[in-house]
Amino acid sequence: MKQLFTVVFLCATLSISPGCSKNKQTNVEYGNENGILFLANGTEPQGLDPHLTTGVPESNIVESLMEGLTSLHHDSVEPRPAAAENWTVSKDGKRYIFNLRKDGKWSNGDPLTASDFVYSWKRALSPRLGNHYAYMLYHLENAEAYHKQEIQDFTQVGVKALNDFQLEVKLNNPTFFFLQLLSHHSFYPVHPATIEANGGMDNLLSKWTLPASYVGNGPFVLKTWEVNKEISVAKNAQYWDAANVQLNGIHFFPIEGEAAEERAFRGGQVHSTYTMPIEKIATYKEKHADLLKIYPIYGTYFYLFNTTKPPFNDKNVRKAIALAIDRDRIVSRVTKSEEIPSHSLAPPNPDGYIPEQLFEYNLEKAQQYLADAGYPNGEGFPSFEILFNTHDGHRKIAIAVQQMLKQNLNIDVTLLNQEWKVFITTTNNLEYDVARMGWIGDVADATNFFELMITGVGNNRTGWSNEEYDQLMQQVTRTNDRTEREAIFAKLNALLADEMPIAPFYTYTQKIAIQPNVKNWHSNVLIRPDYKSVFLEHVE
Amino acid sequence: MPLLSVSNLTTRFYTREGVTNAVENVNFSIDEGELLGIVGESGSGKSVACYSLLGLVPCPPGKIESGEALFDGKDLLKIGERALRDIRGNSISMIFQDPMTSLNPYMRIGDQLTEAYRQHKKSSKTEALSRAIASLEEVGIRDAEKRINAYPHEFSGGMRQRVMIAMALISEPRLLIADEPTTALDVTVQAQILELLKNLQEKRKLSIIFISHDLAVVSNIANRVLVMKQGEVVEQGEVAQIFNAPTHEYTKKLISAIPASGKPAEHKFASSSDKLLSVENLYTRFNLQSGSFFNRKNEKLTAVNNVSLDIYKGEILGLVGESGSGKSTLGRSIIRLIEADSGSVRLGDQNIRSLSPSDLRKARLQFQMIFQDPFASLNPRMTVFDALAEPLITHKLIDEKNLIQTINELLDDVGLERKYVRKYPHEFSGGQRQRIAIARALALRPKLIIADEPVSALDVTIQAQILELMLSLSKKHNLTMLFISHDLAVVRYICDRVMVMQSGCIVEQGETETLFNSPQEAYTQSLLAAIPQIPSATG
Amino acid sequence: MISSLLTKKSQLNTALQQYESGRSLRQDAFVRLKKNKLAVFGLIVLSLMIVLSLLTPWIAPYSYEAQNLDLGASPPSWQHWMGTDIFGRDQFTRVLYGSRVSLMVGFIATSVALCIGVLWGTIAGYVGGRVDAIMMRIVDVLYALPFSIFIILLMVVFGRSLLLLFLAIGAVEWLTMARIVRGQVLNLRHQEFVEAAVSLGLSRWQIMTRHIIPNILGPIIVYTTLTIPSVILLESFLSFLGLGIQPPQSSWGSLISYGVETIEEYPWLLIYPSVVLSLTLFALNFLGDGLRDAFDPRTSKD
Amino acid sequence: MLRYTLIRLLAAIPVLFFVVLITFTLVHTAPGGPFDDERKASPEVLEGLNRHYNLDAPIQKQFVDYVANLIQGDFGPSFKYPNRSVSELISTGMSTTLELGIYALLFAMCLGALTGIAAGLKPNSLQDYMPMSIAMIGICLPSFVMGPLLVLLFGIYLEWLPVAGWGLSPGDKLLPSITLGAAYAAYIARLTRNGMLDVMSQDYIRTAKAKGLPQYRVVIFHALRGALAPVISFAGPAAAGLLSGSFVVETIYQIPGLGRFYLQAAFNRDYTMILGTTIFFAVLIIFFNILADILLAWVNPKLRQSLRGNSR
Repeated sequence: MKQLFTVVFLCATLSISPGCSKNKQTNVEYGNENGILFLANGTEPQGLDPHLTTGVPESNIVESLMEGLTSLHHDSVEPRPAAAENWTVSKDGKRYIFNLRKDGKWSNGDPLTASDFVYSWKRALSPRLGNHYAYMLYHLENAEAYHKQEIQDFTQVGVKALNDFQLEVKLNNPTFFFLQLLSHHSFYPVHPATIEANGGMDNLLSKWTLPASYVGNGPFVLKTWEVNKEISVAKNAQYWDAANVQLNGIHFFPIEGEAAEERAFRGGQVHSTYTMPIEKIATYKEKHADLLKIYPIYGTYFYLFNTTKPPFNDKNVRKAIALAIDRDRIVSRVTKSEEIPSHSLAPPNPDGYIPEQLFEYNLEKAQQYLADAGYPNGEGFPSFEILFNTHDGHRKIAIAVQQMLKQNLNIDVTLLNQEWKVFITTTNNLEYDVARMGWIGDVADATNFFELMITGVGNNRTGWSNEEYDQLMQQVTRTNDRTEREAIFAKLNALLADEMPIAPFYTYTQKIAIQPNVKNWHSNVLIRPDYKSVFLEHVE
Repeated sequence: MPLLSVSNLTTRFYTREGVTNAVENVNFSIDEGELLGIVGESGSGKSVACYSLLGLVPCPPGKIESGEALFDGKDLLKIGERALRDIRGNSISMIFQDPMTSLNPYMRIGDQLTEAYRQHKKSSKTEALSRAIASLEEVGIRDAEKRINAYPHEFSGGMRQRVMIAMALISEPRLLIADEPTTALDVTVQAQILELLKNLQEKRKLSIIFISHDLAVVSNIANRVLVMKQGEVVEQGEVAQIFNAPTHEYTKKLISAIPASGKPAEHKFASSSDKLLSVENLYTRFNLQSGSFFNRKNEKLTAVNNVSLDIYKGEILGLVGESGSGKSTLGRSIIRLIEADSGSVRLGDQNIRSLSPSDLRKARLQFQMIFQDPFASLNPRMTVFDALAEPLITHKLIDEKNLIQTINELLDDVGLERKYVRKYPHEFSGGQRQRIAIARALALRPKLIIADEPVSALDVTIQAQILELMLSLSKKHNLTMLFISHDLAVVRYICDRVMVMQSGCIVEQGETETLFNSPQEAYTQSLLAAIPQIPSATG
Repeated sequence: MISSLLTKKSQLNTALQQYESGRSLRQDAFVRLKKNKLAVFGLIVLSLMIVLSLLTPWIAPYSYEAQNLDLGASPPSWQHWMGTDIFGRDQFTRVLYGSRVSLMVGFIATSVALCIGVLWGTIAGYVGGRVDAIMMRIVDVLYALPFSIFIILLMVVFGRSLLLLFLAIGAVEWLTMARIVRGQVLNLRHQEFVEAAVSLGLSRWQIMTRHIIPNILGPIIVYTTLTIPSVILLESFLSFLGLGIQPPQSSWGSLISYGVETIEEYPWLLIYPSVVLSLTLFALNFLGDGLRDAFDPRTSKD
Repeated sequence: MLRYTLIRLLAAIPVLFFVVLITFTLVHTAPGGPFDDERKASPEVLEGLNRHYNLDAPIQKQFVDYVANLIQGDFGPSFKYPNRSVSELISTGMSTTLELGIYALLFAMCLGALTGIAAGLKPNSLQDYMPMSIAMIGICLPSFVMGPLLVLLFGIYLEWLPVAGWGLSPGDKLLPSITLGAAYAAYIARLTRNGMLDVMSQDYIRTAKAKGLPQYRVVIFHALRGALAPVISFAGPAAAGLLSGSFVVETIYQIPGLGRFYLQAAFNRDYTMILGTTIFFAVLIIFFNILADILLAWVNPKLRQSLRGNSR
């Protein structure tokens, strides 16, 4: 009897355990042989429509499928010719004429023409499409009015096809970073015939981005898209620079959770992770330094003060807190990923502008500011709440800040984490005391950050308002002169340091684990991948 | 040489509460073709003794300590499980008390019949099947070929017991151990099964060990009787000898506990004009489609069908009938534990059926009920004191000071010691519990008591005591009682007047002796004929 | 009425001192429980946990939020028996404080489930008919809501507080309780002692509170001991999703879910809270099993 | 039986209606909308989107419209993934989740029933304590702990099994099924053990033994059906719980199942997706409960007959 059960039990156990062997190649091994790159890519992309996507995972894929008039140099993020072979700029910097490549083609073989761009930008500005990034095109003449339906006639907007291969663009202001802006996906062209075949220009629910109908102009073309499983792209033979594209394809895996990604990396499922768990970084540095890549990116981590609410309506309080936070310790002990402590809203510009550091971690000063605000040694200071959205990293920083404020200023702080959508609503409605926020630039220009603090703009979630600041922001758009711009930036920076509506913490870094045989993987501050040059070195 | 001879058998149970001697040093033997009866009250070890022989005592906690059981020259207690398995169901078969639970509800009876046969005789499936059909026919199941594919629940209780017998006999055993085979059955069915067993025994020269708590039944069927008490055999001998000249006190007690059928009821009801309760044209129907899974039929079942009856003050009215005849439903409908569909129930000048819920609650102190199962009718979480005090306090019949005194008097009335008042029901025996239940019913000094099979769950000796108690109480307090029972002997003993119920209708009624001596209806006659006769009557 | 009976009870008991007192089924069950070694082990472990969690503020060697960033995560040592987490906070202290939250969640949320479930199930089962049908349909609807998601939605919608956590978990867990209780009540409703109570003229409410609920206490207690662990696990699950308690407070669930992330680097951050949680769950389960055996009618007869 | 099933199915409709109503109210009262994000969309964009998704209508009208579409089988478009409809997303994730659930349930059933039977045959022996203690560990270890542990052990250190994926390489379905099924296996083991103890003390087992049947016949033919009855009634809700609780496992092993959608939808405020998946899971739960009841009836001939009786 007993034996019988033992036998049955053993059989059952054996039947569910598999042929435990390593006879199957891992993804990485397969990819190395076939020139296919496997990448972990964060969340499932919301969509691949360049005019509708907002997130980094989406843009990572779109970058492989589409190309704008310009593209960015993979290290310096200098704009360089892409769909446009060259261009001319008028003296006042407000009128551009782009000469398109004669050999530019869509992935279905159709020629890429200037009117395609006109159509595309019209679509991007179409009021009914619901393009979150429509404001990026507001630099064009009358674009804002068209998007806000103040004018109906698109021909009044500053873009015009002079002929098949010449595009004329008129701007409101001499926009310093316009060429860089053109490499952003909101300026990408879409294939008009495909769009029209899938419900027209402003069909939000269009299915044209599915593999069956996708037409792009980038180095790769969409092959498969299995939701929550993988997206694969293959080399686009029609691409003008196809000869220099070395990969045969890329597979993007939506993997949520840093730990899961890292396991997938170690298990040979992907060549590269999308990000890294903090705890693993030390281990990698110690044991697998060749696999780890950390580089700064154009983004800042900061805390918002609700300047409409006491005690944070007092700038002394805000400054006291900002000065009592030891950024070095946070970076070295908590976030641990070589982040650069930051004392200004805007991170250093890749083109050389470096914001001046106007304050530092200084306990005495911090305590002085607090005393000035009427709370000597933190006495009588009301307990307040630090709000952050649910994420392990934010949680850790908040815990550390809580303790620092307690020790340095004798202030009691409670923590509150909210799920993302709730968090966004709470901060939008100014229903918080202090909240965590972060910003990553769309283009490598400081205005991208400074415009966050303009009175009343949607992204200004502090309630802070300063007339001088707003005027300076008006000024900076009107000039293309580098020194003049940097002078204004300095003033803006000084204003922020004096008023401290936000407390900057550090400049973000990107950290990934990547197989050493992935060559030409360039890291740039805007995290714009350049898949064209990447190749996989043969491994034995 | 006897077929089976058991000597010095001792079986003990080692439980968490301690060691119990279930069977202590038992000796007996049975010859070929003999029918041996084993009598004893519940817990006397009669079943355990037989289970020990076949290795069916659950172990642990049971353990056979010593003894010898020679069957065909082999000692059953020593030969081991594998050899025992060849004997079980082959040369020694068993049938059990409750045919409802002893058949596997998940298997067709055909499969249950054939599997043992195929196991022991290594026969083919078709052969086993034809054997099964034959043995079903032998035990009197008609359409055996069709019914062989039925499940146990599709048979009535008596038929199931027949199936059990067929199953036991299919491999032609030499010894059949029947463990209380008729206890769960109605009297008429019991008579049929006994008849069947007797016929089979004669036809097949079968040896049977017949275990029962009912001395009358045993004496009816057995050649020899073994009386057991607390694990020990106190007396054994020929049936006539045991009855006519019992030597052991306990045997005497058992015999005297059989309600003497000849004894006339001494109790006479006062005057026919003194009507206490009058029921007219009462109907109670159950809707069988009401979603419950366990109803057999689909239409409305009329459990009480146009019943009219009167009960007079001081009278004990008997209500007899087989299970399912609606007698309990009638009792409950009268006091509105079940809502009747139509008819009237008048108690004095009150129409009980038209009372509002709160009036009904107040009126309830006039009529009380005594239930069948003394284990289920007392709230296990209440002490005797609480159980008795609750009705008194609910109806505000008593002030605090007199409470203890009143309860003490109640306990005296039912013959329970006063010191037990703070104990819980599970610490009492069945008989004591029924006394508590009676005391609770008496506490409110009701005008009418409905006693629903108050003694049928009790051992015979206890049964006699309780009946005695009820008679004396009814005299003392001049109680009026509706006494519901399936046991005609009991009814004859205690009741002044008897009504016979069949399928919801009253078929016959009359004064007890008149009805027993000259029953008019065929149904009543068959009921009377089924009462087991004790040997002095059979000779 | 009942309360008056209860207040008099003590006086009565003194008056009844002269009589032999009996052992109730509950006392019997406790005696049987005491013979079950595993259950006694469970009871001891559980009591220890509860005592420790109550005494935490006095016995914890460190403050649960005091950081030592320079120390960082350090393995167990004499100063820190269970090591420290990445902020240099004493893990032992945090496990102790975590026990307060986890046990509180376990007991309070279970009590919420218990109260609603018992009341709901008893009323549905005893009153029966249309009331029963409607009440059980409501249970059906809530049952059909995928429950983990339902809790997440509740937490997301109404924000997070310890109180809400209790309510949300309790609100989900009461369904099974109600069903179990109803089933038991349906069985009991036709027992003769309930009929006897009706025939004694007791009101529905009296019957429910005095006769029915005391008699289903056994299964309720048993189910309660099984609900507590599942509630504790549910809290840890919510912590895993980041929906549990707010830092710097700790619960076993949150400690474990952070521990999982660093399992290779700082294994002690996972092991200690896991062991403590498992020990508690083991204890509760053993106790539950023991209670079930102790209350089992088959072992309690004769 | 057929009629019984039909009645149960019909009774599910009002249940589903209230499920929709409750969920609809919940998601619409939740703070934050589907289009709120770090980069605040301009009022013009928001207005357009709201109009597009019928979010500018009064809430009652939205509900009526939703239900009206639902009756026609239209779950609407996903807010988060505009190029996919909810029904499309559900149907892609559904098969994976179902497959995972079935494997996990099978694993739980086989392992649980076997250990339960073994333990139940010899209560209070080593054969009882050993597997039951392991079962306890199965209950105590939450899946989010067990998952990573299994991956580390079998995927990374031993390199026996893939660390993630579903149907991409052989054996990658094993770890997720075990992780998901473990707790249920433990429960089933306990249920089976208790069921065995119950059944083995029944009268008809004594009858079977008295017939001289060998023990395997007693266990397999006589005891098992009765002992598994509680397991079956547990399996209904368990299957439902398993499916709707699968998102942890799906996240750990990157399985493209519905559970992940569900969680994402809740966090994204993807109203239609939340409702669609809730309805889907509710239907599953109801379905599995009905299935369990029918199975129970199939196992128990007495129940079977009364169901048939009802249909007459």
